Formats: sequence, C-alpha cells, structure tokens
Amino acid sequence: MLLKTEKLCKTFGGLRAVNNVDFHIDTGEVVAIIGPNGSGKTTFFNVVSGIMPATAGSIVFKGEDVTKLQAHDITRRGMARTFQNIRLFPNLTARDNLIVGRYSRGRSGLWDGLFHSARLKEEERRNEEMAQELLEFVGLTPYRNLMAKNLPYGAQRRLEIARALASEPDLILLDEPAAGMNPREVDELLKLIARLKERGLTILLIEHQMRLVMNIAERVVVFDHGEKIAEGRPHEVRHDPKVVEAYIGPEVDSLVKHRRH
Amino acid sequence: MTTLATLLRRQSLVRFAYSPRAAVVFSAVILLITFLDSFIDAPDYIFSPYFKHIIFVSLTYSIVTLSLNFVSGYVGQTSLGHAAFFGLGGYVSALLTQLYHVPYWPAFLAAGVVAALVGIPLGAPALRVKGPFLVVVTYACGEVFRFIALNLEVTGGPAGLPGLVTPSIAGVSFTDVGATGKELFIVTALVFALALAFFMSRLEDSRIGHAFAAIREDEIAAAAMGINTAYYKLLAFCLGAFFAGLAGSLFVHYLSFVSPDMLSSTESIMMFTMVVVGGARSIPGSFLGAFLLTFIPEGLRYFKDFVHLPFDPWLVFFGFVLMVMMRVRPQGILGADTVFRR
Amino acid sequence: MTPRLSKPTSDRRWIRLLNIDGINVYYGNIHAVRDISLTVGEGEIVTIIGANGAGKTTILKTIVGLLKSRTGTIRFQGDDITQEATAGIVRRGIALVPEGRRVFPRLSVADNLILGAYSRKDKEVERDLAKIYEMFPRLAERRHQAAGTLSGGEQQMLAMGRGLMSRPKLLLLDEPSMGLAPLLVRQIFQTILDINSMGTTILLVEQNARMALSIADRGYVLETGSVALAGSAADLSDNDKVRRAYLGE
Amino acid sequence: GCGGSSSTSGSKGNLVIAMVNPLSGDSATYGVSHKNGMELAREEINKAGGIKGQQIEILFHDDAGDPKQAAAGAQKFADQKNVMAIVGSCLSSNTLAMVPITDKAKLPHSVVSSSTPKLSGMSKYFFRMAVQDAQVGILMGDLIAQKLGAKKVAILYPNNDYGKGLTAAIEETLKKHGVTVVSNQAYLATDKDYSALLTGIKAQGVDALAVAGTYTDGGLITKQARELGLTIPIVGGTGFYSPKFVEIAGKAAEGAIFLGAFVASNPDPAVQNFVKKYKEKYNMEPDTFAALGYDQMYVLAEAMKKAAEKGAITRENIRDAMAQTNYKGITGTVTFNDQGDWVRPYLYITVKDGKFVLYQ
Amino acid sequence: MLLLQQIINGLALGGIYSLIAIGWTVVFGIIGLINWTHGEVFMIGAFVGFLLITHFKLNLFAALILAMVASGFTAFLIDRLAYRPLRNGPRLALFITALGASTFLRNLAAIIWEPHSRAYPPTLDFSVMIFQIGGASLTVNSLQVFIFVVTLVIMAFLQWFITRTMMGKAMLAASQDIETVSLMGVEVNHLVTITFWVSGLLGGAAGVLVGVLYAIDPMMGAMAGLKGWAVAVLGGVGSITGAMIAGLLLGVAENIASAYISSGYRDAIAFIVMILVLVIKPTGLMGFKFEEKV
Ligand SMILES: Nc1ncnc2c1ncn2[C@@H]1O[C@H](COP(=O)(O)OP(=O)(O)OP(=O)(O)O)[C@@H](O)[C@H]1O
Ligand SMILES: Nc1ncnc2c1ncn2[C@@H]1O[C@H](COP(=O)(O)OP(=O)(O)OP(=O)(O)O)[C@@H](O)[C@H]1O
Ligand SMILES: [Mg+2]
Ligand SMILES: [Mg+2]
Repeated sequence: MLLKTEKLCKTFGGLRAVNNVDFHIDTGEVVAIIGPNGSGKTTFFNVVSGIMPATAGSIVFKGEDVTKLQAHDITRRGMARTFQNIRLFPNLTARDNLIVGRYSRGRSGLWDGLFHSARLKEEERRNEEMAQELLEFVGLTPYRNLMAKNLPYGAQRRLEIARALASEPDLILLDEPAAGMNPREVDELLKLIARLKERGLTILLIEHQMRLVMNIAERVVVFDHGEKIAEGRPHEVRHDPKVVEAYIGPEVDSLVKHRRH
Repeated sequence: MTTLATLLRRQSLVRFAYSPRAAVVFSAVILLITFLDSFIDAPDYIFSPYFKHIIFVSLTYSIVTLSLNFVSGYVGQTSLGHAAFFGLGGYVSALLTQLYHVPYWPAFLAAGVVAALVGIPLGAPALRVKGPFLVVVTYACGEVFRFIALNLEVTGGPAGLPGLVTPSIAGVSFTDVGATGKELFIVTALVFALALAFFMSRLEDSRIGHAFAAIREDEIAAAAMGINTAYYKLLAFCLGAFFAGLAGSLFVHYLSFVSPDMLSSTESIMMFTMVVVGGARSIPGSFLGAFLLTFIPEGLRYFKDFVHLPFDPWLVFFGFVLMVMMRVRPQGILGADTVFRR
Repeated sequence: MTPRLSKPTSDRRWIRLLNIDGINVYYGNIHAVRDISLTVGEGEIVTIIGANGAGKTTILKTIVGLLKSRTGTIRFQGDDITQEATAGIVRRGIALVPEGRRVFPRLSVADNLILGAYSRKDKEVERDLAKIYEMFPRLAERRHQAAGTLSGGEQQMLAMGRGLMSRPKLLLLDEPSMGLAPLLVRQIFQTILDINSMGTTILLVEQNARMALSIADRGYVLETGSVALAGSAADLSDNDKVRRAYLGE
Repeated sequence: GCGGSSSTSGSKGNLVIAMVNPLSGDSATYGVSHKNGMELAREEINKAGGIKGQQIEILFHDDAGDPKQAAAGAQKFADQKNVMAIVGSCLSSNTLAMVPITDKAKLPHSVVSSSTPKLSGMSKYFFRMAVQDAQVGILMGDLIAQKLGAKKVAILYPNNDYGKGLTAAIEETLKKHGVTVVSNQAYLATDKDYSALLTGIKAQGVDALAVAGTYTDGGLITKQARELGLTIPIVGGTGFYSPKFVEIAGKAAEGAIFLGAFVASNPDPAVQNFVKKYKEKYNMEPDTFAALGYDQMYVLAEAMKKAAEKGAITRENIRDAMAQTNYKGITGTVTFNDQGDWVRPYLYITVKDGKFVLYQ
Repeated sequence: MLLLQQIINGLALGGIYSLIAIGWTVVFGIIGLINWTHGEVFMIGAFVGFLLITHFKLNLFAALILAMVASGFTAFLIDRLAYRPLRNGPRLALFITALGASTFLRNLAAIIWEPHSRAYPPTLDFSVMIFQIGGASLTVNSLQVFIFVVTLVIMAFLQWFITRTMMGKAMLAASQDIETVSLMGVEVNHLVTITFWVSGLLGGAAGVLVGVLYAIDPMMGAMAGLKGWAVAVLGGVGSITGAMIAGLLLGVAENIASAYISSGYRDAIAFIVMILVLVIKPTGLMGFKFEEKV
C-alpha cells in the first residue's frame, strides 16, 4: 500500500470539509475521486500533500507516518501534485518551471553553486536532460522558452503535470486536470495519463468529466459532504443510486426546451 | 522623458551592463580615479578627496543594495527596514572595537554575523505576514532598532559614538595609504562589492537561486516542489543582513563615527529605491541605483548653488523622479521586463 | 409556472441586438482576436465554441468594455458602444457572468445579488431578488453566507443570479459549466434555457460544445482568434470538422 | 563633482568660509537661524570694507540633519583649498562626524551649538561657542532653589546629550541646595504629546518643573501643563529662547522662566541694532542661534584680520588667532579655553505679555 | 485614579490615530494600496487649518471644514495624477509611486512652509474641567471630549454608509474584485475618487485636531502617517470599527507606556505591539479571516 489515510479530518471553523476519510491506494493503481462541488476533494488533496495540516486522523505514505510533515518534506518523499487553479511559476519559462520542479532531486548547496563543482555540473546536465524529455513527453517542446503565464490554458495544465513529474514521484495527485479542456484535448490528456500508467506511476486524480474517469480509472472513490460515500469499479459506482442522486443526476435525454410560443 | 525611455529600452546598453566586461571597465574606472593622482598631477576636482568620498559611499551603498536584493529581489519580499542591519553592523563593530578593544577585522566579521543572527527574528514575520503588511512590519522593525540606539546608554544615544578605530592591514592603517587616505577604503569596498556581485551571479543559477525564484513566484507551489520556504526566506534575510552588516561596519569605521541616523527609515527607503531604480534582481542595476542615488544629490547641490536656488531640490526632485519612473519603466533602469508580479 | 424577469418580447429574431464588426484585440503585442464580426439577434441563444486560447473570453470582455478593440465597431441596439466604459455598457442592458464566477467572496449571497442591481433605479429590486431565490432555492437557503465559502456550483448559480439582477437584455455567459459536477452542468443548462424563454438573449461561451450546441440557435467556431465557421446549431453539430475537433468523436 | 562654477567654489579674491548645517529636514529651523545670523554679519562686514579689502563669501552645504551628509560636506570644503574656515553643524552627531575630517585638513571649525561633552578638546582646530550645559544647569538649579524656593521638583528632558547633560547639572545643584528631585523623565525630542508625563508630575504635587529641552518640546510641555491644570512654575534652559516658544505655548508661556545667551529686548544698543536689522531682513525676531551666528561671523572676521596682520590669511593662522579670541559681541565676550570651549555668562529671561523680558 | 487620567489622555490621542487610520483603511480596502501619502494629506490639512486661522482669522469650525475640503481635494489630486495612470499596473509600482509622491509633497511643504514647528493660536478657548472624585481629581480638557466625539460620529457614519448603502456595498465589493465590480455597472473611477475624498477629509480633520491639541510641522506626516497605518493594520485593514478600536487602544497604550515604562520608547512600543499582533494574528483585531483557498 503506497498511501493510506485513516479517519482523516479537516475542518474550517465549523465546516467539516473532510470527515473521517479512510482511503488507500496501491502502487501502480489509477484511482479517481469524484463528488459534488464542495464535497472536500481538493481539501483532501491539500491535507494529504501537506499544504494544510490535518485536523485529525493519520496519513501513511510508503509505510511512514507523514501526518505532521510539511508539504516540502512530503514532496521529497515522492509525492507530487497539480493544482485545481493552476499554480505555475508565472514569470519563469516552461523549461525553468521544470528545473525548479527538479529541486527535490538535487543535492547541491551553496558551495557547489559558488565553485561550480563537478556535482553541480552533473546535476545541471541531468536536469536539462529531464526537462527536455518531459517537455517532449507532454508535447510542449515548442514552448520551452515561453513564460508560463503566456502559455495557453491547456498547455499550462500539461506543464503543471510535467512539473509534478519532474520530481520523479512515486505518486502523483492530479486535481481536475481536464477542467476547461474541450473534448479533443481531454482525449489527448487521456493518452498522456495512460502513458504515465505504463511507466508504473501511481495516479490519484480528481475529475468531473465522467468520460475521463470511466476510461482511465481502475477504482473510483466518491466523496459527498467530506465523507466517502462510495467506492468501487467505475461502472459499479456510476450506477450506485447514492452516487447518481448526489452527483450524476438522473439520465435525461435532453434538456426541456420550453421556448416562447 | 520619452526619449529617456527609448534610450533605456535600447537592449545593447542593457546587454553591455550585464556582461563581465562591464565589471572590468567599471573597476578600471574606479581604480583610475582612485590612484591616478598618486602618479600624475591631476586636476583637483576630479581626484579630490570629496569625489573619492562620494565614490566610497556609492560603493558601500552598492553592497547594501546588492544585499537587499536577497530579500527584495530574489524572494520578492519588500523590506523597508534594511538600514537596521546596516546600522546594526556599524554599532556592533563600533562597540566591539571601542569597549572591548577587539581588533578591527574580527569586529568586522562579528558585525556581519550579529546582523545575520538578528536577521532571523526580523525575518520571522515574513513567514507569516505578506505583501503590504510585511512592508510595515519591516519598516517598524527598523524604527524599533533606531529607538533602541537612541535610548541606550552604551550606544551613545542620539549623538552616537565618535572616534572609532581605523582599519589596518598588516599594521598599516588605511588612512596612511594613498594621496588622501581614502584609497584603501575604496579598494576594499570595490573588492567586497565585486565579490558579492560574483557570489550573487553564481547563486542565481544554483539550486538556492531556483528555490528563491520559486518562492518569489508562488509560495504554495514552491512548497509543493519540495522547497522549504521558511528556511529559504530566513536564509535570504540572513544573507542580506550579513552583507549589510559588513558594509555598515566598513562604513562607520571609514567615518570613524556611528549614530542612530544610520538606522533611520529614510535610509531604508533610500536603499529600497536604489534596488527599484536600478532594477530588482539586477546586479549591474544595484550598482547603478546606488551610484545614481548617491551622485545625483551631490550634483544637485552644485546646480542649486549655480542657479541660486534658496532650497535644496534633491528630495522634491527624487520624489518626482520616482513617480515618473514608475510610469515609464517600473522594472527599473536595468531590470528585466517582468520584475513585478501583479 | 416559471418566474418572469422581464416583459415577454415578441418573437422578432431578425432584430439584431448585438452587432460586432471587424474587431481586433491585443494583449500587448499578442493578437488575441483577429477581425471578428458576429451578430446576436434578439431572443436568440448564440454560442461561441473553440479551443483553449482561441479568444472566446477576450470577445466577451471586449463587448462589455473591459478590453478595448483597436479597430471595428460594436453596436448594441443600434448604438455604437465601442468606446463606452463598462459601467455605461452594463447600464444599457448587457450583463457578463465572467469566467471563474468571480463572486465577491466576503460579501453575503444577498449582498452579491443586490450589487447586481446596482445600476437600476427602479423599485422592483426586492421583487427580482425574490424571483432569483425562487429560481435558485439553494441561494435562498444560503442568503447570509459569505459567497467565498459556497461550493463551485453554488457560486455559479450566484454569479448567474447576480447577472440577472440587472435585468439584462443580453446575458453573456463565459464557460458556466466549467468545473461543475455532471448534475449541476445539466441544471445550469436548463436554467439558461429557462432564462432565455423568459425573454433574455444569450451569448454563451462553452467548452462543453455538445451541450452548448444542443441548446443554442446558432453558433460560431473560433480558431486562434478568427471565426472559422458559423451557422445554425444543428448545422454545426453535423459538421464533420466540428464533430472531430470539438465534440470529440 | 565639478568645482567649475564660481558660486560653489567661491569667487577669486574673496575670503571663503563654509557652513554645513541642516537647512532642510527636521532640524532645519536651527540651521536656518544660524545661517541668517551669519549672513547678516557678513553683509555688515563686507559693507564696511571686508577684511583688508577682501570680501567674505559663505558657501553652504545642507546636511539635512544626517551625519553622513555632514561628513560629505566637511570633506567637500576641506578639499577646497580656498575655504579658510568652516562652521556648523547645529547637531552634535553631525559635528562629531565632521570633526575628524576638519581636523585632518587643519581647517578651523567652529560651532554655535552641539553641546555633547564628547566634543571638548576633540581637535585643536575646533572651537565651540555653544552654551555649556554644566553652567546652565547650575544656574537653573540656583533659580529653582533660591529664587523660587521650591522644595520638590520634577525634571523633564529630551533623551539626547543636551538634555541628559543639562539634567545631570540641574540635579546636582538642586541636591546641594537640599531640594528633592521627585522625578526626572526622558522623552523624545520629536514627541508631540506630553500629557502622560505631565499627568504623572501633577499627581506628584511638586513645586516646580524644570525642562531641559528646546523651544518646540518646551513650548508644548508648557502649553499642555497648563491645559492639564498644572500651575507650578516652569523653568527652562537656553533652548527655550525663541519667538516660537511663545508662538507654540501661547498664553501658557506667560511666566515661564529660562536662561538665555541673548534676549532681543536687551536694551544694549548693539543688541537693539542687531535685532532691528535682523527684523528688517528676515521679518522675524532673532533667536539664540541667529544671535550666536552673528557673533560667530565677527569672531571669524576678527581672526582673519589678525591672521592677515601676522602675514597671510591661512587656515593655520586663523586657527591660532581664534584661540586668542577676545571679542565683545551681542551675546557676551567670546573667549575660548584650552578645550576650545567658550565659558560664558547667561541671562535670566521670562515671558510677560507675550514678550521676552529680563527676569527681575 | 492616575491610571484613569492616563487613559483619558490616551483616548484623545487615540481618537486622532483612529481618524488617520480610517483614512488609510478605506483606501487600502478599495484599491489595495498602502497610500503612503496619507500622512502628507493629513499634514496639508493641518497647515491649511493653521493658515486659515492665523491669516484669515476664521473660527475653528470654519477652518476645520475648509481644511478637510483642502485635504480631500489633495487626496483626490494625488489619485488623479499619480495613481490612476497606474491603476492596472503592478501593485509594487503603485506603492513606489506613493512613496515618491509622499517624499515630494513632504519636502515641497518643508520648502514652502519652512520646517519649524508651530502651534495653533490659543484663541480657541477649550475649558479644562476638573472632576473631584474621592479626594483625587480628574482633569478633562473639553477638546479631548470634542475629539473623541467627533471620531465616534465619523466612525458611526462611515460604518452605516459602508454596510447599509448601495455605494458602500460597491466599495466593499471593489476591495475584493475591482474588475468584476465594474461589471455591476459601478463606475469604478467614480468610486475610487469618492474614496480618496473621504480619506482626505478624515486626514484633514485629524490634521486640524492635532494642530489644536499639539503642534504642526511639515514633517509631521511621516510618523503620524505610519502610526495611522500601524493602527489600521492592528484593527484589521478594511475594518472601520477595527481601526477605531485599535486607535483608541494604541493611544491609551502609548500613554501608559510612556508614563510607566519610558517616554523614549513610546513609539517603539507602538510598533512592537503592531509587529506582534501581525505575527500572531495577521488579520488584525477585527480583520476578515481569510485563508487563501488553494
Ligand atoms: N481555505 C478554506 N477556508 C474555508 N473553507 C474552505 C477552504 N477551502 C475549502 N473550503 C470549503 O471546504 C469545502 C470543500 O472544498 P473543496 O475545495 O475541497 O471542494 P471540492 O470537492 O474540491 O469541490 P470542487 O469540485 O468544486 O472543486 C467547501 O465547502 C469549501 O467552501
Ligand atoms: N492577460 C493576458 N495577457 C496576455 N495574453 C493573454 C491574456 N489573456 C489572454 N491572453 C491570450 O489571448 C489569447 C486568447 O485568450 P482567451 O482567454 O480569450 O481565450 P479563451 O478562448 O477564452 O480560452 P479558454 O478556453 O482557455 O478560456 C490566448 O492566446 C491567451 O494566451
Ligand atoms: Mg476542487
Ligand atoms: Mg476563456
């Protein structure tokens, strides 16, 4: 088991955004979290990745209790994430975003920097290589020297994924990677995630686009009001009455057009 | 104003400023001015001790401006309290040499170290407070230091401490060398400034530099990249304070005098504007900012006498230029085009 | 019975409510919108679809005067509004529900809605408020809650309600379904239809092209800042290129 | 820097004197008065033929109250070989920053204020016409103990060398007379609100209040004391003497007693002549800084004359002549002891109907 | 009793701090700018009041009103000439412009009005009231009462205006999202202009009151301005009630500190309190708690 949470809670004032969530993901798995807006999915990510402290409960990552650790420590242990509202380094180029993404894999310090040590040179070479490879992988090579803030939206989403990959994580958390993408772009994203899976990466993603979820997830977890209300294979979950009621809604063929007489 | 703007936009100028050649030319000019009168009979007004004095002051402020860049440039935290470190360094080495008769150079180092240590609690608010709030916190911290210096017995109160020792190397006092006694000070400041500039240029491209850039751009994303943001913010404050402290020490022993005015908020604001005018994160910009804002007021004095102005126009002019500058070139004269975040 | 926000208008679709002619919009030296002309007739639902960065948001912002076009004209009810300030344009009867909802996070739901009626002078604000609550019962439940703490879907309803509070003749919607759960997406589109049936003209920007075309009368397809295709919604839905590029088939 | 312009480096054939003073910023008021007084005397001297036919010229450097800029000014003038003497600055810290430079350049340097004891004997080129805290303090103490007959006294002082030095002297004198000093408290010279301190003093029930400040803070203290219903006598040092004291304290100024080096109502014709001319030229009453500046210019002129008689007007000769100064001016007879300080007499002054008059 | 007296004294000073702070807070609240020139606006009000009373022999109330108008107009001009062209520019550029404008105005004033201190003429007879309470006496200057009441009234009015009127709500909204507020049909420039006027009026009032109570000089804006900002931050920027309460607290704290600790550290104490509050509770006393939503 790669990641496991037990009775995880996060409250904001009186609001229980995440409530007693028991969750686990195994190495190599692709799991999707779905749930109504405001059901605590993003908050769950924030707590697991250490951006926010948990109110109660525990998080175990690679067999180690990381509940009390801060985001940077958790990243260093091999977890990477993307953000629902894109958080690239806006004034750095695409390439530099990836170089910074490699931070936690670096070892060089002040003195290496000052004296341009062999270690630093080796590290720089490796970083450059990785950056090239990742840009290629997400199809952003033409954008490598553009500032992140000037990239089109879809490209920014892919760059965020690439940046998360740059730290060579074992587990990657993707928060609504397909938001704001049109169906064709979603297809490309699907392929990208499939290739990540082939590489053996463990993927946990939040998504509202059911097409993506159905196509890629091996297991789906459903949140509602901060609690896990269902879990299972995509097709089971999709027809779970609780999930249909809270999230998907009844199948209606078309919208009701009551145009003016 | 527009012609100035177009001139500034001319990339060749900026590119030259960033080349290593610029550093060589710069040092050559400074050294020439400093030492030429030892060999030839040069006109007074170029090689006067006064001119050399202004050069030394400019160099000192270049160091200070560079050091403020750690905080206000690299990690992008506006600090209006930097003079506190500059003055603190001055007071530390003044007190060590005067009260405890510590030799100058150990006291010099101690000045930097103490300033850096004080930088930790002063930088701590930056971990919790952001943007406009940090501006006032740093400003207030600087003021608190000034009040302490004003009120303590040991710091000599408002009058400060006179009669500080002159630094010496191998038994030779700085003031005994050269035509005016300021030469060694200038050389020391120049070497120090260039070394710091070199250090910073190397740092920019190192892993630490990456961490600084990430924090400046987006703190939360930086943390998600595995960067310990608290550590690096404090590091930036410490590094900035350390170098400012060293500069302060050199400066007060040059003047042979230290007073609370060194810690004033006006000084802090001036330092910050040196960074902004030259261009945040720009190493040649730091030199340019420091030299411009030291030389212009002196030049204006001559102008004032020349046209018989009944008042000193500098600060009025300065305020005006800042306003115009923000409209024409907000990133500073030698700044990259995207210094500021919205 | 559905509530009515404004007086019903007769079915005169040929009347052009909005008329955009040859606008060009730049961000610095990025040419985001190139020579675009489009029209929206009274009572219509018109949709603009296009890939990321095609310039959809830019067009909407230009219509309400948040961005300025370098050339061309924008006419609303025959009046040239190209150079007018946003506030003036809004007062003429155009409302924009912006991308990302942009509710005022620290104001209550009620205050957000009331601000929507800022430019109105009449005395019927209270009545319209009641109608919005009727249309979105969820908002009525939360009327005293700070808008920033609402969930994404609730915020979207609020943004729409706020837009309606100005009694717009023309409602501009920018990706109203982005980031919403499937259930809510359906609800939002239903609401758009309802609003339209009560007489409000709608210009809709959507990534969810399938849904958008299913409720629209006409549509424009935007590619890198220019109109690539235009036509009735039905024609566009049948167009091969559209099917491939935007409907993901 | 370029020394090309005539007005900055001094015209050929003129005797050039330089002044470094705060002419802008918080402390400009002192610098400006000092400058005005000197300028008035300079014009008189030049009109009367100057020094052996040579006209005197003064160059100014505004230090804005900042020691760093004062040092720069001192350096600038020290470099100019035609500058014969330098005066200023008004602030102790600025003067402290200047003295090492003027000393090195062997440039005669005199001031009319800067009262820190640290300056005594700091350089053989340095002369101080400033008032002496020690003496003023004794006189204030005497006044409080003997003429006012107070038994319990409170002291307020600005937290600077001037205030501290003065307070020490007052306290010592009062002790000698057997008067109890109930409290002595420091404030910042830039404070505007003294009600907290005064409330405390009122509660202590003292017979007199000694204030070791200058006219701005002194004026405000006097005003606020009266507003708080504190009616005890208020005794000040030389710093009180300025028309601005009355301006700031208003009616509350009535009856305040303080010491002065100079009083405009002094019937001495020399003083009256000075006051009249000063009012004509600047449209305001001269204060102590102006009067001392006026005398200082004459002291320098005398020294230059003597130097000329000795051979040439050089920095060294002027210094030697200054050390021998014995000049009767409007603020007393100026002489310098071997520390470069002027030990001088003082007047008791009080405010009556908004005017400064000699006390009893 | 002594403590009570100190508190009363502190309340007058605190009232003035509150007035200055509210001026800061409304501008920051709406355009997110630390309006560094506010101290200068305050100083100009003090000087205009002074000139009106000394040269034009106006009575205090007329002078107060006209000085407020003058300050309001100054604030309006500053916005118009210095800030508006940068409205959509980077925040830091705006802040540096403010620094520049403040330096410019302060030193220009020092040139025009000369840098010495002066006090308002004592023509304004404010009576000293002495209350005897059980042997001890309390002194209350009617001016202190006046200032206190004026501040309270202004605060209550503003509070009502902002929370109850449509324009007030628009101001609150503008502080959160200035672009979207224009989508509501709000003339943003108009709103900002009004804000600067209000801020200036308050600054001018504070300037005259300081002149009457203490003394004025062209440099007075620096420290008073900063204290005003400290108070605004302490109260929670954007919160008018917060500014009011923090102002009074600071006034009292300063008085007590200078009475019982050391007058030399009174300003330092104000700043230390501010730093501590910000570090412990960055939103200030009454500020809206706002955790960045990731
Ligand atoms: N920083 C915060 N402060 C206060 N409340 C918060 C904060 N972050 C989230 N919340 C609240 O917690 C709840 C869960 O929010 P969260 O963002 O996790 O939802 P989500 O499931 O990701 O929804 P969506 O699908 O719309 O992104 C919401 O009610 C939200 O308003
Ligand atoms: N503020 C800005 N500065 C610079 N370029 C911008 C800015 N906003 C948008 N652009 C660019 O203008 C083009 C059009 O952007 P616009 O936001 O209108 O696209 P869109 O069609 O709405 O895309 P999306 O589907 O992602 O919302 C894009 O290439 C984008 O990168
Ligand atoms: Mg979410
Ligand atoms: Mg868009």
